[in-house]
Amino acid sequence: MNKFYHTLKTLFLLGWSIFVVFPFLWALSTSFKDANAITSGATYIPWVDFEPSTQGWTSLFTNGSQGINIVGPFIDSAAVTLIASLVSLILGTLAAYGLSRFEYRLGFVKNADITFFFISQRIMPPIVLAIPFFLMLKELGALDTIFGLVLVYVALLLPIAVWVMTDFFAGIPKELDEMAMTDGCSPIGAFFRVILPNSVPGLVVAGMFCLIFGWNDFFFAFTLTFTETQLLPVSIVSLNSSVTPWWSLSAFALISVAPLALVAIVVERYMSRGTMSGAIR
Amino acid sequence: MLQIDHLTTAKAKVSLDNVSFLFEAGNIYTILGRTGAGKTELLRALMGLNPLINGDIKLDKENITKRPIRDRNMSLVYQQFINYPHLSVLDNVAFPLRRQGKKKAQAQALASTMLTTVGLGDFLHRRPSQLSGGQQQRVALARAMVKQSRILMLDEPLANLDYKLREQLREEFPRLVADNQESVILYTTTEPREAMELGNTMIVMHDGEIIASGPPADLFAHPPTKDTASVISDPPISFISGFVRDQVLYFGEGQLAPSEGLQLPPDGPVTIALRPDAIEPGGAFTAKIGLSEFSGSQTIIHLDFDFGRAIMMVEGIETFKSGDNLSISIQAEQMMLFAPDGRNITLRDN
Amino acid sequence: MLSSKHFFLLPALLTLVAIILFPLLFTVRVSFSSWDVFQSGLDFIGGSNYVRVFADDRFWQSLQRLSLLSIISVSLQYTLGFALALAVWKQVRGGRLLRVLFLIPMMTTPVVMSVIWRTVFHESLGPVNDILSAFGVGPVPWLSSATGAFISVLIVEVWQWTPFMFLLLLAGLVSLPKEPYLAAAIDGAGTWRTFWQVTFPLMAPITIGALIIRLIEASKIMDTVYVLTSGGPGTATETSSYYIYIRGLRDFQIGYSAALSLVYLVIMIISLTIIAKLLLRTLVGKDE
Amino acid sequence: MAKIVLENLGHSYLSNPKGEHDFALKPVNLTWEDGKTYALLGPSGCGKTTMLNIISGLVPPSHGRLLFDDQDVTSVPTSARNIAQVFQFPVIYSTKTVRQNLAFPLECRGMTPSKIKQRVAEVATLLDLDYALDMPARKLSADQKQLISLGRGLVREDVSAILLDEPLTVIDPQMKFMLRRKLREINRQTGMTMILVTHDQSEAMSFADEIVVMKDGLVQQSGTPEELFSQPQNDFVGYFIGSPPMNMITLEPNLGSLSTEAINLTKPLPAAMPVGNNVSIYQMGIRPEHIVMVDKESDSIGKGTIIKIEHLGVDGVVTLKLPTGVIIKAKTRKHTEMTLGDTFGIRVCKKNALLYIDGTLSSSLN
Repeated sequence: MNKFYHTLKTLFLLGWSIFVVFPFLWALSTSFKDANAITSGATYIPWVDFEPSTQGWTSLFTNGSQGINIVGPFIDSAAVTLIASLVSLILGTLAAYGLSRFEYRLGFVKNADITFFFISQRIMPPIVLAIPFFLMLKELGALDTIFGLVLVYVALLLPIAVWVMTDFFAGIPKELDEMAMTDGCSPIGAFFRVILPNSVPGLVVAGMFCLIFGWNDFFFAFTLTFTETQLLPVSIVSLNSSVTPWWSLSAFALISVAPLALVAIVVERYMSRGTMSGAIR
Repeated sequence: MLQIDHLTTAKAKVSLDNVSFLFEAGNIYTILGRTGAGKTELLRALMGLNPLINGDIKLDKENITKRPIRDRNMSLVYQQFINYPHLSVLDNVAFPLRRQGKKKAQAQALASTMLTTVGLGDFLHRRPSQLSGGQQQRVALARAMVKQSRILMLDEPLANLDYKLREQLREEFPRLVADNQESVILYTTTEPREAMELGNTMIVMHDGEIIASGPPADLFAHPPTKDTASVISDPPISFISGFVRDQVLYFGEGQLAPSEGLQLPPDGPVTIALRPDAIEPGGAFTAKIGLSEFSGSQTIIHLDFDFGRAIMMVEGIETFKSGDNLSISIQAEQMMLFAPDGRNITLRDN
Repeated sequence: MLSSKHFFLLPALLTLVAIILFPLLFTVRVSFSSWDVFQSGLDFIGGSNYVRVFADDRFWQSLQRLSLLSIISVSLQYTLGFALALAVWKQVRGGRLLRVLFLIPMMTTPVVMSVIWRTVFHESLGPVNDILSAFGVGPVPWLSSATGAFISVLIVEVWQWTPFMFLLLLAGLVSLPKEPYLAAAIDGAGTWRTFWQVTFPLMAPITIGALIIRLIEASKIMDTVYVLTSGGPGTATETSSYYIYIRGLRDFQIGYSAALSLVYLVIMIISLTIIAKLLLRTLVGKDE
Repeated sequence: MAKIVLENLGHSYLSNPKGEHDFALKPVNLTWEDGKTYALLGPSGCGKTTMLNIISGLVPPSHGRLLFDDQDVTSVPTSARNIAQVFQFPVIYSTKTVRQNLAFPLECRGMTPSKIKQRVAEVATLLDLDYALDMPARKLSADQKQLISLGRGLVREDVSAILLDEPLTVIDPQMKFMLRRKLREINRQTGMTMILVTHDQSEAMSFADEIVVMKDGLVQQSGTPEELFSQPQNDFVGYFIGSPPMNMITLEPNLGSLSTEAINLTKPLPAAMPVGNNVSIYQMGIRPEHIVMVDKESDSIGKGTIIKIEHLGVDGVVTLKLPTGVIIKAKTRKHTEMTLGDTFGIRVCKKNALLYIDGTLSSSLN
């Protein structure tokens, strides 16, 4: 019985690992193919199945008709994601702390309703906001700029930061802030001097989630930017719809996905230590 | 010096109900009460952590009811060992001094002296998480005392410690606060022995109210009400219902005439309270032994009477078999009587 | 006191309101206009857009399709994610590596991966049909048949988001207390009983949270569909968001798409609230 | 039900222990009889929890054997050991009713429904839980939940012992007394062996037929409460058992005997120890309960002045300063009649003054 379970488990883990890795391996293999190798049907192993070519990779750093320069979109993507994540994290952390420690009341609206308001922004389908955002940014002259996208992404990421941090602060004993206040801190001082230094695990998890969801957004980048500012997901899709150079697509995809694999390592560490238990509930 | 008038907090599972008291500087007040009696709520209300719906707090005649927490000149030690996890032991204790505006070097010097006093001189640069529970609570105590605030509050500070550590800290506590003349110390506990051992004045709380206060020995000898008697007795006091008719006290099949040790009230129902020292082996009453257990050099015997249950304590370690019958006597001079409304109506000749 | 508590909340609240409120109110206003390619600007045509929504079969079909897709994919993600979390919960050889590996898909950009998946599912040049043919199956019309396209979208969704479930559930598992398990062992409960009587009840709050979050995110599915199938073949994989996108940004029927958006939003909020309540009642036994 | 034997049982969390210090539990031989109550007592980190985990099967010991009724169970898994355990925090199956909780261990063992019903009814009556049988278990108070945990052990007829891991920690102080009595009564009625882990000496003293006192992974003494109280084998047991702890008065070796200026009570110097041996410390241990305070004029072995009186209710603890500066404590019920500064004579029955050499009871000389 035990042996049976064990075998089943091993097979399951093995199968799932293959499933997870498969598209990456396929992309890696494809990125070294040329037009001949691709049109002759599915092949897998370079040198054995096909003659490898580096044109997929070189094209990413070449301008003009022969290539699609990836450097610009990469920098734009990174800038938008980092700035928006940072702003969301700061604002979200403050709000989450307020919601977990003070009582707010505005007519019938109480803390739980405000928290729900923040988190419910995730329910809003992007399409509901796309057209008004378009018009609003146009009014502000922020269409097709990093600033405009940051503004929109903050609205997208703030709920995530509030969600993770509210749960995290709920796990920090109230007595800690009270103690800081009895020791002579103002409520704001208590937050900065005592709570914040003890919130690193929560901040890391919230920050990681912001990065993931920011980096991976496509829709707003797609509707609100055109030529001046271009993010990675949008440029790959525009590549997709044209002549379909599979080798460039694959290399492009791998590069765009790589930075966040590092995030996975950080997230795993916090998850295994159990420090995420407070951050996620 | 610290005067509280009619403190009342919003109705909750545990809330304060019209609590008034005058605390004098240089005294240690132990606040005794069961879980949920309102002890913690009182301390938190004084600190400004729990909002009041009524009442005033005056410190040196000055009304501080609305003053922000940080300006109240009070400190509080929690039941859980709470320290700043991100700071070293030394910085933990220096923290309140730094907030008072002291220079870093001066704050650390004062903190280090205080830590030596509480016996942690060798642990200045550890993190609180690297200390044992008892040591963590010493850090919290040092942090509270180093400020030299007017009011020092300790909320069941020993409740989460091992038995022997508790005993040791209880023993040290008077020394730690020995040179305190200017401040009021409030110490809450659920254990009658601790309250009696540490306080010059004992305050008994029950259901969000102060129901008695006074020197511990007096309160123990003459509890004003049945609730007080019940809260301050450990091992538990036993209550038996009876009645008085024609100057004879009846309970179950027993009866008792007035004596020098105990006068009887006029006719009517009474509650008889028996502490372990009111029952002695050998005598006219018969009881069944429910269980016997040791406590130090004494044996505690749980007795089942036809009129109720009671506990007897016998010096020395002796084995009593459960189920056996035992003849005992009830000492009238140790017995207490309470009226149906809970008032103590014990009257003795002396 | 007053000022400091507002110091914490107001910046975020005002920012969000400022960013969200205008678009939302604007959408409400536009939904009562006939703004389209021919008539741009805000006129007022009453509720006729809404009347049109209720007669729009394509919209309701897309909503049905969306419900089916989200419920199936989230159930699969939950089951597989829980199974994976349980499998690597206790010490396994190479556990660290497996955990990182299992997390990676959720870190990747859905549209980018969809581009890759499109090549994977390619009927003549993709590896899936190539491998299947080795077993004598196929060729399967992955992206060109209605069922095939639906299943493809499902597979990609499961690949992408099972890690999210895995993450939440494993984080929950590692923080569980040990005593209940020892108690269950002492009571003589086997693996199966221990799971249903100890693990599952302890994980109920996390389960609810994870399911709701995933349902919310899944209901917005659009990127994957856009790249993988463009809603096709025909309307076989067209989800609500995608349909609204077509009406709004492709056909430029701004007024009508605004009405569609709002109807959709209200339906989403109501149904997610009901689902959350139901889950709470069945899994935690909360009465309120 | 079974006799439990710990045969040279020890445990080190290191794979290759170098010396004494590497052992969380230093090897020990103990025999626990069927049907009695035992307590494992000591400060935190003393190894009592390790010992309990070895008995429950959570930790496989690195050294020695564990026998239940002469059967080696050292490598038998928890589920096959026939033990029951109550934890510090109540463990219940939250989705089940009280009845289903109590029935669960029997269901796992495939017992017939009628038999289960009968056992559950019996145990519920024993625990006074009849009225709550159909309530969801999670709605009960902490002490009732602890009774359910206990009940899951009691329903089984094959249980060798019930392990209680500080089960009274989360119980309200006023309920502790009642629950402790209940545990004793159940032991009496069922004859089930119970093993309690605790740091509270008064809890151990009142609960157990026999107490194992531990410190730093080493069993200091094992015996009845009376033995531990009247014959503590070393100064730690003298300190740990009893409150306040045993008074330890240092003795000076001179002229063939041990004495102190403080108290006129001499002990013969052990023959093996030469006079002037500075290495050994000689101490006299006297329980505060054994110090009798008499009128200062009457016959006594010493005099002391009261420097502190602690009211503990019925009893009181009086701190006395002897002329030499030595401070001792005495427990009395007459504390209410005493005042600070009073001087009293001290009497101690000879058998209650114990000699300790380097912290160990010197039995031959007492």
